[in-house]
Amino acid sequence: MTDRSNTFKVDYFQFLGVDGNLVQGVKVPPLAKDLDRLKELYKLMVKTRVFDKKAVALQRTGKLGTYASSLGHEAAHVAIGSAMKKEDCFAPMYREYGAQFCRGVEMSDVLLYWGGDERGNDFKNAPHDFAWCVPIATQCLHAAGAALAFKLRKEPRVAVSVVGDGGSSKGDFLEAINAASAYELPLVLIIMNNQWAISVPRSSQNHAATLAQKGIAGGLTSIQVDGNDLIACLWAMEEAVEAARAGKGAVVIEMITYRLSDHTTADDATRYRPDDEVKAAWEREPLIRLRRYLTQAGAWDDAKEDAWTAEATQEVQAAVDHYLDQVENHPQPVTAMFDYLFKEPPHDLIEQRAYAEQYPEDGGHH
Amino acid sequence: MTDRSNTFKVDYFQFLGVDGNLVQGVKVPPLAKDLDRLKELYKLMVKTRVFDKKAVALQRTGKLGTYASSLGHEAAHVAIGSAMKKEDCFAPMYREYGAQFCRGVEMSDVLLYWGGDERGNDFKNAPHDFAWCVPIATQCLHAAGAALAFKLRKEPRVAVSVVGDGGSSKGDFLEAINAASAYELPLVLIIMNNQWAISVPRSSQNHAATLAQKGIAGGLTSIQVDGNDLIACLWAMEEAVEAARAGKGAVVIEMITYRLSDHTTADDATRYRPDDEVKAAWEREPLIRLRRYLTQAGAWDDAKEDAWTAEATQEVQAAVDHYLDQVENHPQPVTAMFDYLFKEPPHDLIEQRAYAEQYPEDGGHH
Amino acid sequence: MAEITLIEGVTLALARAMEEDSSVVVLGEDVGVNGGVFRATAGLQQRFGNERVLDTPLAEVMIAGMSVGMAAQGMKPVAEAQFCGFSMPMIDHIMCHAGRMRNRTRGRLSCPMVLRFPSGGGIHAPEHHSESPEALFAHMPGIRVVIPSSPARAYGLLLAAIRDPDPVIFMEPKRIYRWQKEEVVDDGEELPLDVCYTLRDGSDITLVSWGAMIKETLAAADELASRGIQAEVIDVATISPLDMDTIIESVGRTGRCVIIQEAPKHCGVASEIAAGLADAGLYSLLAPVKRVCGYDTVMPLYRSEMKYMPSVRRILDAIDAVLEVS
Amino acid sequence: MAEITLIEGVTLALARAMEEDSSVVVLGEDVGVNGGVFRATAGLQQRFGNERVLDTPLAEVMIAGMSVGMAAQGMKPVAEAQFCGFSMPMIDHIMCHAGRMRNRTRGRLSCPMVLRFPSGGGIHAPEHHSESPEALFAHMPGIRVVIPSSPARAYGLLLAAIRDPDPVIFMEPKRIYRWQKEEVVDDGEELPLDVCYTLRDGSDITLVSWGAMIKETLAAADELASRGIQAEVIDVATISPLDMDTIIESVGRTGRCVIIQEAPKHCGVASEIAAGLADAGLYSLLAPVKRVCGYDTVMPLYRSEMKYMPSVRRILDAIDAVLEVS
Ligand SMILES: Cc1ncc(C[n+]2csc(CCOP(=O)(O)OP(=O)(O)O)c2C)c(N)n1
Ligand SMILES: Cc1ncc(C[n+]2csc(CCOP(=O)(O)OP(=O)(O)O)c2C)c(N)n1
Ligand SMILES: [Mg+2]
Ligand SMILES: [Mg+2]
Repeated sequence: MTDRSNTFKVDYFQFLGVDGNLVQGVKVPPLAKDLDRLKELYKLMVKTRVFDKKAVALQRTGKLGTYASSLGHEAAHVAIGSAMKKEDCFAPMYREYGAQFCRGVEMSDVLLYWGGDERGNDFKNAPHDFAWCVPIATQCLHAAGAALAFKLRKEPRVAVSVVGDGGSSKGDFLEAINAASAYELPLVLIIMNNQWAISVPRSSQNHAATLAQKGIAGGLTSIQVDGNDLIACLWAMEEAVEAARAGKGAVVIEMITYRLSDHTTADDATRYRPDDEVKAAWEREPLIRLRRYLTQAGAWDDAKEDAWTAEATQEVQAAVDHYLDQVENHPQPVTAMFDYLFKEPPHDLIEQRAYAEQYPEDGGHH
Repeated sequence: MTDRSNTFKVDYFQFLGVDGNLVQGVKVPPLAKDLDRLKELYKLMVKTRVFDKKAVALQRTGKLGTYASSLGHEAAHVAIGSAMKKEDCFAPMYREYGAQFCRGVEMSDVLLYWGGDERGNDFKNAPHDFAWCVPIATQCLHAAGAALAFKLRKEPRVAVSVVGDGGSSKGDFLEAINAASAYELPLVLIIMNNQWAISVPRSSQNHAATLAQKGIAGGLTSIQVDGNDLIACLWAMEEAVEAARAGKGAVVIEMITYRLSDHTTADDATRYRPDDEVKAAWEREPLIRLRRYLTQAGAWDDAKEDAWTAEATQEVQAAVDHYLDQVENHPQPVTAMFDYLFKEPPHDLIEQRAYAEQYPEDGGHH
Repeated sequence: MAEITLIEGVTLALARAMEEDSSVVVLGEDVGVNGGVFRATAGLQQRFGNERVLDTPLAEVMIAGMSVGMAAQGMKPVAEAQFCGFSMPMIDHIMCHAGRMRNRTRGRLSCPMVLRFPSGGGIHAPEHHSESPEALFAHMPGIRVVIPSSPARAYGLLLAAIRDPDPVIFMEPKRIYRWQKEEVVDDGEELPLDVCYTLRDGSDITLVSWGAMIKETLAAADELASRGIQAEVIDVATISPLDMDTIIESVGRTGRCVIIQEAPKHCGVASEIAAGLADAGLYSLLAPVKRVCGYDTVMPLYRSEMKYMPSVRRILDAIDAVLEVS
Repeated sequence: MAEITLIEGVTLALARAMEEDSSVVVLGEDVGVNGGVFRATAGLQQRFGNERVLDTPLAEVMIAGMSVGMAAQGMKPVAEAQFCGFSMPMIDHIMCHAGRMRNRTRGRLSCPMVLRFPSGGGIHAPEHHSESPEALFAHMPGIRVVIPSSPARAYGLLLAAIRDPDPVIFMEPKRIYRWQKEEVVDDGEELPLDVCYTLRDGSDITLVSWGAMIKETLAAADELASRGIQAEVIDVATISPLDMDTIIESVGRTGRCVIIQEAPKHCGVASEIAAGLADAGLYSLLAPVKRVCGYDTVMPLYRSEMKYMPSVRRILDAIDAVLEVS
């Protein structure tokens, strides 16, 4: 049987080449000329990377638990956060720090969370955003629910969620696409295709040409972008968010990037991943090309880079200090695990809380 | 943002018109000329309908539990069963009797099952087929598992499953598409789009143009057929089954038909469905057009119809008699609920079985 | 003031809650035009419109996951699983998100959702329509589990469940949806979500049950009364949190306890109650605590289902065994 | 003969089972080249090829559902959920299909699958990696639930689980994956799936536990011994079916029982054991049956997780309370 179901085309967008030049022969969006904005986002990408490196170091020295690095995803992440309005709602997976920093999540929140302290999820400056979500792809349905709430309340707000190449195989994500179609939700679903789901390569998730085409199941606009190209990611995100806000329905964006780090600090990617693949991926990484672009445009230089790196390093250190002070000098009491489960704790929990208070220090060691 | 992801085309196949003539200007498959085969399948469609009517009547008179009618689906169902080889494996939902009769499931099995007796699932003549599956869409993953088993064992066997328009929204079905793609499974997934999921119309499941395009998520061949056209259904099924058997991968077929009955005997479709829609659907129903085609071809006539209806009615009555004899004169003992749970029942179950034997008749009434 | 059935009590509470709080939204399969396969949501879409009563695509994970998302963003979704068996795909979102949202975010986000579904057997329904999975939900932290057994309790408990700021699983014993009618005043009065209901006072033995088994339990108590034995009958009603105090106090007076549960015995709620007695109630116990339960096998198809569920005779035999001990 | 850890016992049993039966197939996320995130399947793909050890797409419903399908068609899938928290989406297929296949078809089809996953807390893992959901699975008819607590029991019980003709949930207490080494002979000898293991004899009190809490339970017993009190320690090991006879027999001798469980208390397996004692063991009980459990709250993130789990001190305090009663 021959059919024409595979004659569709998922468009792929790239504007900024690996060499830092705009891609020839492609209509580049106006934001490519907004150097001030690009510079600010570049700075955030750099800070995110500085932060990331520090977090990994903290884990290595026993000061942080398992940590999921965002190395290599900075352009994609920052674009997501930057395209959203404050009143929009973000439902992250677990490594989109760049996006979250745009939203007001603090570096010390990230450290507290991976440092095993629930206070990391109390985003003071991003009060509506969902917490980090470990059960893969479930966040996509939470975002769909948020989008439905906005739609029912006639609020001009958009929900945005991210899932991995691995997570895009999961029913939760696929049902979210269907829901987005059924309710015409103001929702943007991003597939962060970083080529690996821990040790499982993209090619093992399925044999379709793209992951974006999963959106076709719901008749959604579905595109791919170079996830290492800030301009492409930002353009796609802004188009998608505004289309969703305007009631034109949900959009699926596959951002094609690469996980330059181990999956988490608990992983050792050399067990399953060829060195030369990683090496090649470094050639395409997002920071350097944007730096070249900005430098060529006269908006950046080595001195600025050094100054900013120093500043970012200080900011990161302040976050680390705050984190360590919190967990070391102001740890959560044993009662904290009872105080937020219900608004009004039931009697049996109150009894257990009183009992637990007798063992405030028990089991500090593993 | 404009994209081209919605430029694909899901092909739609119809060969036999509502008037019983072959559709003009379309290349009709050779099987349209195999009158002997079509006649046998027509007879099975008639028998299925006679059976169905009887089953509903039994329910109305309190002799059968809730029953899901197959009225209007006969062409699609019979085509599915007929295209499969004995050694293939069928994972049904709950109303594909026509398919199951081809596979060797007996009419009395159907009655026993809906009559509340597990013996209805002991398909003596279809020993590998899955039982009726009430948790919607879960059967699609069982079929995927069966297909993987066949592939791993290098057996030239195909697994076939059916899901409804409603069920096609469920993650189980969508994950089955993904699995079919990932493992290149010998699997055929049929979406039986009968326009309604109980009271929820097709249009509420999502707003995509077709349901078949869900297969595109996995890059599978994905088509639509007129589900009231036996020739189209049979052709598509045979193509799909043989493609799958030949290792060319899984196929998704959306069969477009109409549920002419209530959802089940526990439902009252007049509460939510306009009469004229049902009336219009009767114009397209599958039996009459095939009868016209066969009659015009000289392979069928009124006398044959009457004779066969009488014969089928007798056969159905024999099945009913067998069913009633089983449940009335040879009911399952209370111990049956313990005897098939495990191959070797654990000690606590043996104790409970002994206890239950003291209450063999308890609770016969509801 | 009309006499209504348990399921009408459900409908009444839903309407009241929707009336008083515009953030309450009902969603599920067939809850709209069709008014639910049992008519629990009958008339609601007509009255409140299809932005308050939403028919969903057929996808239980989606229903649960979107309810979590809506609840976290200020709505009060009242989701329906069409039957008990179809709540299983929802467990992931209930356990891993609904019950954790507030705790996870140190109170920043919460999850004031209700998941309702008809449960239990005895209505000749097909496979997967007759289970009693309350023990699964009762083991999950952060989740309340409620099962009413009368029209008034259906009304008062569902109102409380919807108003509660945290997630509640509300299981409706479908076998007694239309068993008894009683007068229910639609006054918006809710019932507490953490107390047992003593349906009948007695000093000789305590019978503890919930949901549809209350019917057989009361019948057994009637039979005992005709023999001059006074059974106290407690309807647990709120499975989680469980009001053990009321049960222990009662057993403190009667010294004997039989627990009646429709669900399989192993690791069921009856076991939790018996365990509570083996701890805080031990010194009152004059006889072993007996549990009369569904068997540890699959709920059979309908022709055998009543053989599976505790009968009045099975309950009485267990009571006799407990009373025999002196 | 090498001394091996519990997780090496798992790997050894997997290899043995794959060796002896070509229908055994291992599947899950990262079980192939990576050998599992804990290395439980290390080396298996190299040895048996990628048609016997399959990395799956990231989809737990799929893993469970396809395992059911494969098992019904004559394979013996040994599926892995990467962590306990990710077994939740699998519950639907486990409860509604795996546990019902044989019964539903009156023995025509069956479901000889194993679902393995690391469970419990204490290794500084992220959210959803540290739960102990055995009570949920133990309430499901047609499902066996097994938790080993030593290398030899991991080997013998997993072999038995894979060979068993019915579905088995095999939970691996990850905190003690590498706690103790012992000699395990790879002789293909399986252990029975329905008996408790008495790890230590004693006449003063019976301590019942399973999984990683065996570690604290044995430590408590050591401490008691130093005080001249002899505790009998029972490792339940097979949660379902539960070998109550061994426990009742022990309590018949000691008259006292404390049950130690990492999972939340409400409707947990400890409650089932206490309920069994409140029934068939009542006359032996000299003191209330105490359960020392995880709290009925969400397992905290790692910095507080040890505060959540029963400590030796909490166990000893409960034991002291039980011993005080005369
Ligand atoms: C439901 C679920 N299953 C398994 C896991 C364990 N796990 C954590 S991350 C991961 C891989 C995710 O890969 P992908 O979706 O591609 O995201 P990435 O980590 O590459 O960003 C797995 C299997 C999980 N967290 N949740
Ligand atoms: C998981 C699950 N949810 C809900 C139901 C209840 N239910 C039974 S049939 C049905 C509608 C199915 O519609 P569709 O998939 O279109 O199949 P059809 O009945 O039209 O053939 C529903 C909601 C179920 N059986 N399983
Ligand atoms: Mg990835
Ligand atoms: Mg339908």
